[in-house]
Amino acid sequence: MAEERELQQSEQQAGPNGSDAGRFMLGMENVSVRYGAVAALEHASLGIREGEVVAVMGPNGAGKSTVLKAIMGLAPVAEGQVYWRDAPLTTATHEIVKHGIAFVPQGRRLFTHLTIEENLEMGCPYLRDKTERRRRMDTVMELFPILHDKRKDLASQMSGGQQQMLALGRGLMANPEVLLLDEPTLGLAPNIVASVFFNVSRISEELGTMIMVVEHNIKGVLDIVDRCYILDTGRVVFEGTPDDVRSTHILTEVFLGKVQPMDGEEE
Amino acid sequence: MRHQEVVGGHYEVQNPVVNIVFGLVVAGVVAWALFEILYPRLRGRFSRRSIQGAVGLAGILAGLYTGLLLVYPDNLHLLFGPVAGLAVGVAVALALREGLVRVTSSEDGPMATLVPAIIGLAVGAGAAAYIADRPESGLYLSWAVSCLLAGCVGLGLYRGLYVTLRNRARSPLIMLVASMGILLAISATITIVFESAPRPLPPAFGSGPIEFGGGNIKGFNFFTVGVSLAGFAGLLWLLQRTSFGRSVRAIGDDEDVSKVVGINTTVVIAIVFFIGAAFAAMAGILSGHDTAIQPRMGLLLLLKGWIASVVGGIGNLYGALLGGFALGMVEQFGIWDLAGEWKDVISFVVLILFLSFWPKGVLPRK
Amino acid sequence: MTTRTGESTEAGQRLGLVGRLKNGNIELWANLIVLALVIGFVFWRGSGFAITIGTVFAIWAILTVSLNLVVGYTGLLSVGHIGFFGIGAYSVAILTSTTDYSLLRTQSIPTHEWPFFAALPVGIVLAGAVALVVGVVFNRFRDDVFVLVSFGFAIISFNLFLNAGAITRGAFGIHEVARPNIVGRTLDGELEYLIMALACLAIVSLVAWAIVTSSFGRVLTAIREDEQAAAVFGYRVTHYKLAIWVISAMMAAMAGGLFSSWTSFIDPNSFILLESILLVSIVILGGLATIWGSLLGAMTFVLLEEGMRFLPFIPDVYVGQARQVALGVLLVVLMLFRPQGLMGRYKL
Amino acid sequence: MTQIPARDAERYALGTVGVSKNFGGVQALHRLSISIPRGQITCVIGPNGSGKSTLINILSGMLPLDSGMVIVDGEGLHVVHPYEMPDLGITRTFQDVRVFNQISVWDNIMVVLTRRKLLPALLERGKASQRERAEQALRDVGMWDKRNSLAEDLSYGQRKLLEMARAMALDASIYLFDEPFAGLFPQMLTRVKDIFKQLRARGKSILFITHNMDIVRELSDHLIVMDSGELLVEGDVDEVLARREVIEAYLGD
Repeated sequence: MAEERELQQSEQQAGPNGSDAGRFMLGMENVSVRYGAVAALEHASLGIREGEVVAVMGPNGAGKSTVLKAIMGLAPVAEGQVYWRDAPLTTATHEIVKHGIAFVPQGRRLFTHLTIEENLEMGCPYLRDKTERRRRMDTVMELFPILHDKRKDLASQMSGGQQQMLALGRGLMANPEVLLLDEPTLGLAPNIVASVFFNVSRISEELGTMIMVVEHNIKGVLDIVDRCYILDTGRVVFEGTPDDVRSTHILTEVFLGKVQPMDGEEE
Repeated sequence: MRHQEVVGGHYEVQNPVVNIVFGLVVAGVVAWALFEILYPRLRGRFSRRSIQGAVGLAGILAGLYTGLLLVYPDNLHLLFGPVAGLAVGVAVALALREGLVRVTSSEDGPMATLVPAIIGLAVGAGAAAYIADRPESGLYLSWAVSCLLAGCVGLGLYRGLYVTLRNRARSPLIMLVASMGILLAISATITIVFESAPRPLPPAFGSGPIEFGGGNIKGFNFFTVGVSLAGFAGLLWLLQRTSFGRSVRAIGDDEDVSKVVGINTTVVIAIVFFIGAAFAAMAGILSGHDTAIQPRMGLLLLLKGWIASVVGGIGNLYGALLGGFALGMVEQFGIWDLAGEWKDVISFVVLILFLSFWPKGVLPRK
Repeated sequence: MTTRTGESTEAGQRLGLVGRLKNGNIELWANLIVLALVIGFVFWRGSGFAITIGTVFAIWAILTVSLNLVVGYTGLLSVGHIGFFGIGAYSVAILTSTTDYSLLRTQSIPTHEWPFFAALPVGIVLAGAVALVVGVVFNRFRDDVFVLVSFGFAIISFNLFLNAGAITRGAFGIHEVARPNIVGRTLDGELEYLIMALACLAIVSLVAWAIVTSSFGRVLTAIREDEQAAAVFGYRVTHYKLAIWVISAMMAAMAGGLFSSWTSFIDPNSFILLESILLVSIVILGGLATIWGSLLGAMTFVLLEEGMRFLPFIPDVYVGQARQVALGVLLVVLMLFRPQGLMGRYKL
Repeated sequence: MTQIPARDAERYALGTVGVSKNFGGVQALHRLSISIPRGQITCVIGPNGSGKSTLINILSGMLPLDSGMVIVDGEGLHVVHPYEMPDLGITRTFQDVRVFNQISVWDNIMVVLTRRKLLPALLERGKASQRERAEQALRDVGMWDKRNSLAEDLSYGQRKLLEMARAMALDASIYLFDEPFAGLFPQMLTRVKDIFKQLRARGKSILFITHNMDIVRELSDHLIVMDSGELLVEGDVDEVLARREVIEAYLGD
């Protein structure tokens, strides 16, 4: 099993233009992020291909969220590079969304003193064309009718699940090619978690958006993704399809520690 | 040592150092603002260096023009008139274009640019001619110049100091102490340049008393109230209805996320600083016409504003209005029939009571 | 002793004075420059100048040391300290003034004609009592809100001095505040007064030094850094903050008493808000959480005014304002590059 | 609820009975009853937001509790003030490393050793016995060399060690550690593990939070698994980890 992991690792270290299954649209190569002395991400290379839904998983402090922050220019990237369509992505944070990369931050982080409609509009504040904005808003509201019903309410008055829909909708307002979701189910009740995952897969199917989702709820997310990465202490330790994950013990190993002593096996 | 004659007439202060400083500030602000606006749009076509050069040149010209305005305040209507006309023209043209685009829904049609441009040009020229004809309009133009200058100084402080401080500051106290430093320096500089004695501003319209309900009220006071309400309505409109206002509120809610969704937070905050400083200048001018101006008039007013916002609920615009109004009433009438000299004490006692027992204010943010 | 500390002292000695100056040791430079200026000014302007400057310095230094105990050691940026200064000054003035106001034909207050050394403790205790009440109210505030309410305290006390005419004679001020009297001998001479002021400064500095080097001082710094953590280790945080606040207020009142008997006339204009802001900026200039720094800051402040007199383009009338400009600019520069002040041990 | 084991003061050093805590409508802890065995290392695990840190904050008096009570040495307390903690023999570290930044390492330790009352503190200037204890605490974590530097100049791991030394200097009987192993380099990790073992050898009771399961297996004697503010499982480590609910809680369902 350890060999298998090695193999997966070496395969994905081929870089953004990795061989067989097509190249990464959005990817990072050899990226390290350090906060002072603490390394949040070390030599991580991963990415997302055309039309994919990708999950980034791992235990607390593994650097999952840092992956997304590094892409959005919110984390101090010490080395390595983020790529978007073969070109390095180096623009300022507020410009990145114009490239078609939208970010839905952890904990929703809505503008709580703005109405739902205004929150959606803030998904594309740079857009001058009002008809286009209207059109996008209609698309989002079609996807989440509840937002239309409550559009004059303040964002803070909604329930957690609705807030998550609004956060997704705000991201979609940028008409993104890639949607980055940071822990979309965090702090939500179990029955709402399922609907969030359902919404994510709907976005992927109906709008054809590429999605990279960072998630701690592994069982739920495995059902909706095409591929997943597992991080541990800042390193990518596994890459593969959900079936690969289910067929190995990688999860219990990373999350619950080694169930049986495997020291001999590793050496 | 220093007499009225030395510093010039009663109203016009001619100090080359002051003029140069204001000119420099304006030059810097114009250059920075132009750069922020033009660089992302032009960087495909021109090199960074040439954009910087052009922008720098524009800044220098703006600074020189400001200096010229300040050196010849008597001819303000001649010097400032064309610019005011130009501004009116551009505003008219933009507004018309917006309307035409909406009607014809074709953005780049020649009609949508040409018609508004011609109309705007005509209106602007008319405005310029109208102003240039009337020397007495110099006073009101000087209001505009003062507000613009104050805005530029505010913007310069933001760009030159606050941006740097914000990146380094580890606590809000650093900003506060730096503000105190600026306050000390500016109020003392004003004292040196303009002397510390209160001086009245020249009479504006409606300075004469009007009989109203048995008491004498200056007509100008009505104007002041009107301007305040108009300013408040304008702010409200800006914050609630425009895309810029939504950006401002979004930044107030969550600055990091605002960046992520694509708001250029630096520029938006800079504009807020500009507007804030210009508004403060207008308030100073109005109260100066009412009573008199003096170097230290600002601090207490500022603190009162702070109290009003605490009483009303921090971060709530309606709350600030309500708080300001309530505070004014309490101060003026004195709830316990106290004499007027205790009004500052009343304000601050109210503040401490509110902070102790009702820290969210009357209208808390939801 | 481990080798590590041994090495560092050795390296310091090897560098020597010049080496350390070249290394950009701001604290040393500041000390040297200010002390050199003191000596230079004294030689230039003569001993009379030194006596006046020294007295002004002593009074300001007591104030800055007392304020530093609050700002530097508890991290509460109080802009209201001038109020306690005023309470001390007015107590001494009211209790010792000997003027017969009936001749002045202005608002009059009863004269008590107490001796200075009886009035001063009353002022100190009164300031302590006021500080206790104010402190209980203010204890819940921190950071910028504390600054705001302390502004409030400064303004309220100024208004009291100005408007409570029956006690303070309002804007007329109080004349003929008595000089101190030691065993039948009145300290009329400037030199005698300077010696007394310096003695007071020495007492205050010693007390402050004893406080900050005791366990109490250490706990204060811990509270400044993290109130909750200090509480978890068993300290009643509010009591500690209140105690140092009261002590500091009493010291400020002492400075006030000295001030009013030295000038022999006080009016509310000495206790305006701007003075309070000046005071805070001197404390920060000298350095937070260091007593020597506060002395240095007060000395710099006093010398700045004299220094400004030598700048040819500033008229004499505006020297005070010019000093304010310099102080303001210095403050901004310090906040940018050295938020602990010249000699400070605590960065805001 | 069958019984309240925490009342058994002989076996259990610390416990909670039916403790609930609300944060503006969000139920952080819900009728939580746990008990922490004396002289053992107890570990709390659970997914993000399951209320682990809230538990420690309540046990150390930093948060007032809505209902229920905390039991220290068999004595039930409804209101716990943070400043009473040393008297109760409880001390803690923080998840976000809260050392006293702008004072020296030495003073950081000395702060917890000196007298608590105002007047004695004013007159006290550091006794030899206190200095010895401070030195001992610093030597225990290997920070003696750093005693003169400011706490804010230390690396993250060193500050964590300092925080731990500060807690140890107090010589409490119950130690609460909030994520002591997060963000540490391997050699630091070993050092902290050694400290844990040392404390256990001295008969202290320890409660700590971690996400690292290897450490759980290696160190802890007793395991508490929490999920959404409630107790999921409590008991012996191997026993608990073998149960399905634990894995479900971690991986979602």
